[in-house]
Amino acid sequence: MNRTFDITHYRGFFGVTCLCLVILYGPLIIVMVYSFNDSLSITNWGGVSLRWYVDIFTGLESAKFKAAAWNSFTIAIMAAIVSTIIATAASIGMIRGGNFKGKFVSFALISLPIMVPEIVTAVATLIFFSTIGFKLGTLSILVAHIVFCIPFAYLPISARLQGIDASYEEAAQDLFANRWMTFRYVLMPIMWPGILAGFLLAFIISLDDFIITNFIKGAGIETLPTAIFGSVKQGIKPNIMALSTLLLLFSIALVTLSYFIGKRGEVTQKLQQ
Amino acid sequence: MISKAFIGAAALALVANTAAAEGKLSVYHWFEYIPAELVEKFSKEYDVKVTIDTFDSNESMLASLKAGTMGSYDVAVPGDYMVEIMAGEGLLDTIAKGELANMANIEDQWLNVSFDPGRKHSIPYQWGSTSFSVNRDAYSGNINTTDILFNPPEQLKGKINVLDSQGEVMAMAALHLGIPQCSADREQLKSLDALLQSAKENWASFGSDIAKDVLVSGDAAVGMIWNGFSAKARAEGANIEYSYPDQGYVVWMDNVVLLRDAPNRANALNFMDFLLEPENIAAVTNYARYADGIKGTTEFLDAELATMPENNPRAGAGAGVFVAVCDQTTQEVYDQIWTRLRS
Amino acid sequence: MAAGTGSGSTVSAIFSPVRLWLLLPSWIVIGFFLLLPVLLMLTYSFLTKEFRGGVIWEFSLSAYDQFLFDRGLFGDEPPVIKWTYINIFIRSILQATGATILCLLIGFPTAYFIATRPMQSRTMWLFLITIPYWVNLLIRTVSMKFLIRDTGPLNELFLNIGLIDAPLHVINTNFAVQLGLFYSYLPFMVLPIYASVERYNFAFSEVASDLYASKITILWSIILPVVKPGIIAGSILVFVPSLGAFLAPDLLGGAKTFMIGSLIEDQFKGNAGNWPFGAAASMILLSLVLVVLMFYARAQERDQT
Amino acid sequence: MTNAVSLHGVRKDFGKLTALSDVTLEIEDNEFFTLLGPSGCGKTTLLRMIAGFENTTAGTIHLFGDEIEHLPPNKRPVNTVFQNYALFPHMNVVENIGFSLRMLGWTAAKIQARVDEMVEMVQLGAFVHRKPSQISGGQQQRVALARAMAPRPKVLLLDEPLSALDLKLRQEMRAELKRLQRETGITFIFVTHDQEEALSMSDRIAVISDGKLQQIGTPFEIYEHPNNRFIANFIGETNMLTATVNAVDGLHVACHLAGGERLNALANCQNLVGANGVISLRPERLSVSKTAPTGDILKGVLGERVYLGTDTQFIVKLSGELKLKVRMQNSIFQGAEFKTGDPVFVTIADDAARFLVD
Repeated sequence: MNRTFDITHYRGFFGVTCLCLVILYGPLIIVMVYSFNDSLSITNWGGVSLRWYVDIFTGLESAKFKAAAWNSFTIAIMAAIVSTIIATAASIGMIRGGNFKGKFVSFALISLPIMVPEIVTAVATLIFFSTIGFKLGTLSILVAHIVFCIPFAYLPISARLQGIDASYEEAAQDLFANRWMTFRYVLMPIMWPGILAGFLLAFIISLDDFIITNFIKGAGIETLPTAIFGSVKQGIKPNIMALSTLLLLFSIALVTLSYFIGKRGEVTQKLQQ
Repeated sequence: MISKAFIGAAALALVANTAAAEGKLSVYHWFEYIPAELVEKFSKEYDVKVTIDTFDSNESMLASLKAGTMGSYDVAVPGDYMVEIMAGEGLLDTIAKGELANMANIEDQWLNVSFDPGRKHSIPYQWGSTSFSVNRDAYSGNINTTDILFNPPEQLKGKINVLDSQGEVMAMAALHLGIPQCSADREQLKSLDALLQSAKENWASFGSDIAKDVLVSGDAAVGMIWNGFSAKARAEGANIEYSYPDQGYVVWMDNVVLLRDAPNRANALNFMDFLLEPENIAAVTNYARYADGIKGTTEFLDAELATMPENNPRAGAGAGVFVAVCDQTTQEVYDQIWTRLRS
Repeated sequence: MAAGTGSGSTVSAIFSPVRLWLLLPSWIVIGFFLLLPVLLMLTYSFLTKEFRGGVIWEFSLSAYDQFLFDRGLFGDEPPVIKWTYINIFIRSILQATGATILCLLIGFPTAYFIATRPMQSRTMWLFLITIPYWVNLLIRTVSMKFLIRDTGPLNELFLNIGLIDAPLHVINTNFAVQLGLFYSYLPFMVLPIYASVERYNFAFSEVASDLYASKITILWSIILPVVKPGIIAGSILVFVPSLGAFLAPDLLGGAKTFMIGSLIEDQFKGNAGNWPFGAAASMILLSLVLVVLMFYARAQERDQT
Repeated sequence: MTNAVSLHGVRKDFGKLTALSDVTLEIEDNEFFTLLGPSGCGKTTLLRMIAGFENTTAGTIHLFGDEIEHLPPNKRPVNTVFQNYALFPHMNVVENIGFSLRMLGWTAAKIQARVDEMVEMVQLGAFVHRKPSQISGGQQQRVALARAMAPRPKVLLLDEPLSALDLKLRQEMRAELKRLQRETGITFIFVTHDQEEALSMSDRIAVISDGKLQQIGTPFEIYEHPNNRFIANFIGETNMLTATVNAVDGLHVACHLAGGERLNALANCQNLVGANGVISLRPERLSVSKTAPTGDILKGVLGERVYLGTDTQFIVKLSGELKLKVRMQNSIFQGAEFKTGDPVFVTIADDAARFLVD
């Protein structure tokens, strides 16, 4: 680009952006590279190998990782499904419910899980479960995850719904669709990109959670983050790097997917206007 | 539709997880303290699915159990003084006479111990010592003194990792000062507090789980550590030496205890009996590099274990002492000192 | 926000009659499993600690007393203000502030740069910035720990190219924690600032330039005030989670000195086992966050009017 | 015969705001009925009340004699063409048109047949499998029409359906709408703020302003005999001259203007001598001449003239500050000899002057 004088341009900002990307990606790339290290030690380079990837699936800790992965994914999927359903209903209630008394309070309540620091949520949930005698286990993790996933699912869903003109619903109703049909055949398909984005966000957030899970997980139950934390507490081992790389690739695949879904939704929305 | 099937499967898995455990055993164990092969062996032999959660200090195990995981675990592996505390808190189940077939395998000296008279709740697991190791590349001077921890020479300042374990740190400090543990004497308690406050300045980090790694990676030059763990660190390439200081060191015994409200009590007892078999406990010893308290293990043990410097206190070293259990008043002051140290 | 032509209405008569039923699930779930627990936690902070963990259901102010006052080792001296915990909070606030400033220093130019790209490449840049956020926070923190170890790749690289003579000691320092927090929450700073700069009308810059303002003056006295809401929003989004962060201090700070997060954790999972105190510390943290959020809401309201 | 729609004393409040008050009107079957008014006058609200999207604060709405107030929109045999069409973006043309039939539980074969019929009717053959975003605005309009008419509504409601189209297309669609209405015999209730649209298509027009019904009548009545000053002003162009009544003969009044000129006019209601009001004069019903003709005349001085293609518009200054707009067709009138400043006579066509009292 040849700029003689560009008022929007500040020298050095491009450099900072590059620095920013280096900082963001540097550690991840290093971990990726070292996950192929054919050496017991994490400090020395011993050539390229896939041994640590093999190790995750067949090594001593493989059973633990498999169980943790299974727990993580089942909990994340169920938490994401339930919280997405609740958040979708809440979005319609908030965005399409008109003005009502307590709307702000309702919004505050829905966003409460985002506003309360995670460690506080963890403490409060632990105290609560222990007081009512709720047995800590997979179910306790699932319930807690559903709670804090709701606002994360709510945000993209309600943003999408806000951009949808209410006349679609009126048209559907005018054309003899009842409330459920209106939702099922008209509103939901148009909201779909938002719902999907909300689901993915909730899924990732659940998959990502460490603090709350660590507080309220029951005996013998690990999710991937707690299992990884347990391992890295004693020092970073090469198999953890391999596992991290796999998770990292999974996350990137998921976010790329959601990016393209979002883009498609955006395009159709734009075309309508 | 695929997703529906998947949800169904996931729901089923959750239910299965929370359903009453048949053929299961839930162990609350120290980290890196049991070889996976041995767990596998038990699992196969008794057709029991074993899950192991780990902790990194006696105190945190107690806290976690009291925070709602009691009733989910069958057995735990507390240290000596913690057995006494847990028994006092009513967290332990009693093993009736005859419930463990291999009770007779326990070495006599570990049969009737002060922290569990008559072995009503526990069996021996491993015993060893707590002291510290020094990287010989970083420091070549005299390491036979607790000054290394509490009053370190210049080149070791800021390169010390200390176990995040209240009982052992307080006991070492008391040894350093030459005062009795759980002393109720105000002046002695004050000097204990002052010692730890001043020593903290020179410490880099607190951590039990990282104790080995920081020595291997070189992140720390001195590490308060258990003897077997130190041996493992040395085996992994750290040029370190384990110290048996003149002032004395901490001796401990970890024990497998039967927890109250164990969901799989029968399997727990099977597991304990399993660990009383010389061949099995020897596998633990070979892995953890400490010593067991079971008769007849010698033939199964690595020969090296007997001669390892970590397992053989040098002549002239101070005496090894167990961590004492204090009365509530003193313990509360201890807690106060510890809190001041850790925050 | 309400897009669309025509009526532009987003209120549909069809769903408002059932809005209560639509909102009820979220109210119940969050109310029962979060609001109620928080209230219970508040109650716990006024209970008596049981020796060796647990609580006794007896009213007591000792948790807050322990937080604020030093009554000596034996609890019988006259109370003086105790700085231990206050310092932990101040330290956490400073750490969070440090992380926020770091995020701002790197995040603002980045956000500005992205917002001044051509339309098509903006999404690509944003995508690049946000991808790492989707990677597990634990993995990111561990990666950072691995990278900055004394014997880690970064030090090795610097030693090899002769940039330094001795390894830089970063791990287990305050800076490491700030770096970790910065790394955890950077996208939270970039995105709101980007949104603000994108809305900024560059005609202002042109007018100012026409009126003899230098570029630095334009940046400082025209762009910054206009995009201030984005900067405030970004700062809040970084500051608040940093305040109660657990992973970065624990893994990168060496856990030698407590931060709020690890202090609280220690009361429940660690050695301390003092539930009322943990609950009280949580309440204080929560109040702190709510104050910040209220300040933010106020600022936003002021900006809008 | 029952009327298609009867509104009686209908009122709508939004909080403290009154959007509509006391609307009573009868819409006949097979009628092309237009609700005309400036934006915000309440016409759309009225339409939405008939459709069922808004409930009434007071009054009753009957559809072919049946009270429909309690029915939700999906139970009312009326359909709506929305201003922005509200075509479902995720469905193609066929699915959009067949939507209501699917909701009504028709069989696939019957739906197919009806959709084909509708596609034929609105001439959309080539686009049936396209999504709304892939067709032009005019085509979208046709889909919206076909979709609303597919279930054979008794009454079709159209909410400014042409406002999103450009001028040319709009004029085309007017004819098209008129044709569809004639062919199907469905009662159309058409909402618009465009008086030209209203005049050209409607059988009858109801003019609404400020939430009140101002006048109902055929386009001719509304235009030629506006009931009040608002309508005269809103529909078409007019000259408004303040006047006082001198003599009364039924609805015929003799008045004098502020400048003393005398005029005869038709009043909108019974008046007494001395009543004040305005006289509305449509510019195209006036003509200028240099010589004094017979009949009602006004004298003035020619002001500026504007050439408008088909017409020429003159401003005639009367006594005082009064100005008159006069429009004359260029095809029958050559205005070349008129120059600014010339004294002229203004002739008023028979019955062209309306005396309006507010």
